[in-house]
Amino acid sequence: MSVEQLYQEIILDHYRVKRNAGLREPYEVEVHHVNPSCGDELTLRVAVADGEVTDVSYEAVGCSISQASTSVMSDLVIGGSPEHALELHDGFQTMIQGQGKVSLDEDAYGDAVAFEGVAQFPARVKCAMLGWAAVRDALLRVMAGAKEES
Amino acid sequence: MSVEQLYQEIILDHYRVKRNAGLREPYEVEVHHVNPSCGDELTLRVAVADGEVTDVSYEAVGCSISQASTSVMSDLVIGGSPEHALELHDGFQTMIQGQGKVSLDEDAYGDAVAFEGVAQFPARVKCAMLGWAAVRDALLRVMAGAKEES
Amino acid sequence: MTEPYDVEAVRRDFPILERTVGPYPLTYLDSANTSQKPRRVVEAIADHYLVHNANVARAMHMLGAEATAGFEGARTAVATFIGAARSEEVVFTKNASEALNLAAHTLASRLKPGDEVVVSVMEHHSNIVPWQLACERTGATLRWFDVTDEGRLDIDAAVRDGLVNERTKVVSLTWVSNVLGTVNPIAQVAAMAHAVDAVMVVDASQGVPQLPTDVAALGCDMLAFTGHKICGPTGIGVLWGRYDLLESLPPFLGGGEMIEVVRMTGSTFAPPPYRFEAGTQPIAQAVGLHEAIRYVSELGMDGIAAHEHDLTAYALGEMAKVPGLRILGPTEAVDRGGAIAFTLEGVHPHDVMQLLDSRGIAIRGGHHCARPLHDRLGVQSSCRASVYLYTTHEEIDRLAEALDYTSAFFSGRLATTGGRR
Amino acid sequence: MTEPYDVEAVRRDFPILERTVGPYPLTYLDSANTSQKPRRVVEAIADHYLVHNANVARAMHMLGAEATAGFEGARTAVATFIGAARSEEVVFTKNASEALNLAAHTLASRLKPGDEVVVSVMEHHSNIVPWQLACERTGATLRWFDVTDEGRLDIDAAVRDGLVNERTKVVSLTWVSNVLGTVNPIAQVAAMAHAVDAVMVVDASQGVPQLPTDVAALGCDMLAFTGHKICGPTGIGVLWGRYDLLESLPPFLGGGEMIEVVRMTGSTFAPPPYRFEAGTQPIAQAVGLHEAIRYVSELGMDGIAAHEHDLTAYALGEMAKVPGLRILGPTEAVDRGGAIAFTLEGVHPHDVMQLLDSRGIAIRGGHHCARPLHDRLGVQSSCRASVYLYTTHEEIDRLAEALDYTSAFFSGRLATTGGRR
Ligand SMILES: Cc1ncc(COP(=O)(O)O)c(C=O)c1O
Ligand SMILES: Cc1ncc(COP(=O)(O)O)c(C=O)c1O
Repeated sequence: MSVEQLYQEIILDHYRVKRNAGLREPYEVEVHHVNPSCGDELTLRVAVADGEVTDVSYEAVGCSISQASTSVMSDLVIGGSPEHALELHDGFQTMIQGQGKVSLDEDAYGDAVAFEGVAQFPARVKCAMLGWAAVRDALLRVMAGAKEES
Repeated sequence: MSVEQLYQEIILDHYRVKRNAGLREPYEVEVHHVNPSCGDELTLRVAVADGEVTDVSYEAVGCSISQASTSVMSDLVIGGSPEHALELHDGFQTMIQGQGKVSLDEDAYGDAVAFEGVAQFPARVKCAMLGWAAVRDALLRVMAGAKEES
Repeated sequence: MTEPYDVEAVRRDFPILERTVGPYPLTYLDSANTSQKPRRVVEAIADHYLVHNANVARAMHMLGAEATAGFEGARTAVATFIGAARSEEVVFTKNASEALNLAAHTLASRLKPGDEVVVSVMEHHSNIVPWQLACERTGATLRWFDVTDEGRLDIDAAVRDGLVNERTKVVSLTWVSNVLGTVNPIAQVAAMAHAVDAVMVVDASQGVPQLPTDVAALGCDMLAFTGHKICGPTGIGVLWGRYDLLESLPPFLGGGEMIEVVRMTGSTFAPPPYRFEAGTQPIAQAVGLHEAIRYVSELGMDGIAAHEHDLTAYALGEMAKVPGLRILGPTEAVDRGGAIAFTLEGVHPHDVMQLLDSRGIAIRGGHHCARPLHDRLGVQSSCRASVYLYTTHEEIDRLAEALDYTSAFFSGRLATTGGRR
Repeated sequence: MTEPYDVEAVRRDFPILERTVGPYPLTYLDSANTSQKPRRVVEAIADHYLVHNANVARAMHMLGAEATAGFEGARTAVATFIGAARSEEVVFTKNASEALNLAAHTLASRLKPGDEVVVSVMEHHSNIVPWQLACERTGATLRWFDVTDEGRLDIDAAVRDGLVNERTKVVSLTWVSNVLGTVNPIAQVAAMAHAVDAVMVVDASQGVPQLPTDVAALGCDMLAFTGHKICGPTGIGVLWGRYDLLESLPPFLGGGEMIEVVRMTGSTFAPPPYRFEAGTQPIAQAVGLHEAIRYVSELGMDGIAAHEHDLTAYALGEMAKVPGLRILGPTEAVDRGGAIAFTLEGVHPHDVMQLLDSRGIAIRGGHHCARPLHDRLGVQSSCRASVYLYTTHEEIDRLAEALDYTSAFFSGRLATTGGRR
């Protein structure tokens, strides 16, 4: 596994031009996640209306993998149902922790397929999961009916 | 160095029949010393009058080396001056810590010469010193004019 | 065990057992103090240092990834070996003592005056002093199980006296006594503790090396053991804890990777097990412990336990024949580990050790870090012979014969030079 | 140094340096994180386990005596190496973090509300969090030295603000920063501390491996360092303390041989250093540390320091040429150790590490356990390259070249496949 397979062009593109970046109103829940081993930080907001994730916005400090992964995630999640987002989370997590043995459905995951290489780099799994873990946390809070900041 | 050289007949004799054993009155100072690694304990009293150590009495729980050494020490110290006892202590300590390179003056040390073999057994040095350290402590307290129990 | 236990094959894995003391072969009967190490454990450590060495977690480069895989692989292996629900329940420490201090220090955050902590009089100092310090700091009271004259935990007296009651917050008990050999009924005591919502801590320093371990079957909430007694290296111990319990506890030592966010004005802390692992961890030691666990697992813990039981029964029988020898603790090999403490009439333990050492036999003399137990039994100190997976019946024979000789030597029945050496 | 420093000869002692990463030779520039181990250190550990292994102090038999001689010999060697007045001033711990926790925990027995503890903003978490916990427990206040924009300790501001004053009870400062490389004026700060009767603690984790150490010349009261950064094993650290200070402090962890007399109703404790050494010690690790100290002493600490100084100056020069590279800390090799932290514009440290790793170059990325310092410098994280006694100029060249490549890769100046690999 070479580093060029890790840094797919799709990933670098998302890193250079992040989708849905910047914190926006309105939102239901804001969460703040940290990767203590490297200090990466992510503040993420979700807006949900009528069973649809209408917006995901965020501000992040982090590496190319974590930033690109958050960017790709936001594109995938916006417009779907919260339940669908959680399903996507679970599938992505299974793949990324699968040490290269699990692949994603290209139709469902689009650009996220580019992260399959990350599964070969255990040290980067946390980076790729940061945004996904945050959106899951935020959506679960929305679904629990809580409007809170944390 | 064989174990038979450690356990000289003189040492075993003192172990079997301890001189000056048992706590007696009168006394100036009583001290209690412990060897924490094996739990050996020694309570020792000294009586001093007119610049002479008139009595050393003790009660001890301990191994043959520590008990015999205390017994031999008491014989050597009783009847001499406190200063002489401290000198004997220092000489004995130098020998016992000398790893077999230091020998004792037979005239001054009598039966204590039998402990020269102990210097070859670093683990037993503390045993042989227990009584000597206690008597030194006690005499220093007497000389400091303190009549106390500790 | 399907194959018969082949102790001679086992011994070939331990080069140190080929040593001699003068004309005598080394007879190592001090395994309850520390075990010897098979060659492959030593090689695993060397291989780690010479091929994979790096700091863990913090390093993302190739060596860092290899070292991290080694360290975290050891954690997973420990978890499996003791039946933990997940590897995050395994905290690495420097030894069992640190593990017990960690338990005492963090559980102390829940203690207040009037609360009670229960230990037993047969504990190792490492399962007494940390609780004394915790009680001193918090105003809680330390209470303890007594032992019967046979050296068993006196549960009847404890029930009669209401030892474990609604004030009890922690019960901490040794699984196997390092002096008496007694195997305590942990599940029963854990049930007593849980009935009053107390936390059950087990000192398994002598248990994990000797018996198959299943924390769920033991029914405890925390369990401590030490690497060097199970064919592993010095410098590593383990505290296992139920995850939800660990998660509720404050940190112990501060620094390094145990943090979440550090600001000069205050810090937040990582989830278990990292919260409790301050500074660079015993990485090579974890790798060595992993190999030790592989080694004993391949031999089979059942087979090891059976071998020890067999030897202990044999030793109890042979030692009973030595004149003036008194065994402390159960004299039958029932619910009993492989440590046999004893006194020899008229001979101080130091002297017994010394005489035995001159014949190549290594045992321990003293209070074995269990002074209160010795007080309770009315002896100032004792000797202890302890067997392990490499011990043979012939070594027990040598021990018994040397004890005969020692007894004769000090009673004057032998000339001090000569005799039947 | 009389002989010229022969780095190629030194490298032959470290088998791991022969490793390759794909087509690239391993370039290990993460020694401030942990150092590599010379073969003889690994062999000394193996020899201990396979020939002399036993528990110490407690055992009087032949192996016990040999293991005790090995362990206590290591203590004496450490004392000599750092210029301690006596070997009883050397306490073994599991790492520098435990040593600093030991210092903080025991000195906390003297702290009360209104008292102040002073550290600096450039400390490793291991010299911050223990003092935060101690202050929390006692009600004392934590204060800190700032750094100048160049990354030097801001003594002027401290004097102006009366940072060290009659309320100050402890000053704890790093000798050499693990991020900035800054060498702090310990003797000067120790004099400030002593002028107000405060205890001066030094975190020498990065100092002892790089510079000749003399605790008397440093003028401190306590000093901590860690074995694994000075060619020694993991699992061992050292706290040195003036004997009279150590003697006045309460115990830290309880259990094992740190006691004088244990009764169920209360215990008394052994004199230093044993009072602070609970449980079975890192015996084999002490033996390994001893061999590491022999090794660096034979090379000569002066020669090692000169070699590092030379390399650091060279690296600072070469790295300055990389476009977009900013060095955190002093950019001249004056009062500066061999750790060089930096950022690369537009590229996150994780990505720098990863790209460098793909070319066999091991550096560290993150906040290097010094998050408050990164906050102060206004960066979220950084990369760090660090040299040691086996590092060559050629390795610095490889680093600089790979940094060029990395910068180009992420700025899109290179195609993601191909380029000038
Ligand atoms: C300056 C400094 N202090 C303390 C430490 C902690 O050392 P250890 O991780 O061995 O406890 C380190 C290294 O990690 C360090 O660089
Ligand atoms: C029952 C028991 N508990 C605790 C310990 C302490 O283990 P360590 O010395 O490795 O901390 C020991 C062994 O010394 C032991 O036998």
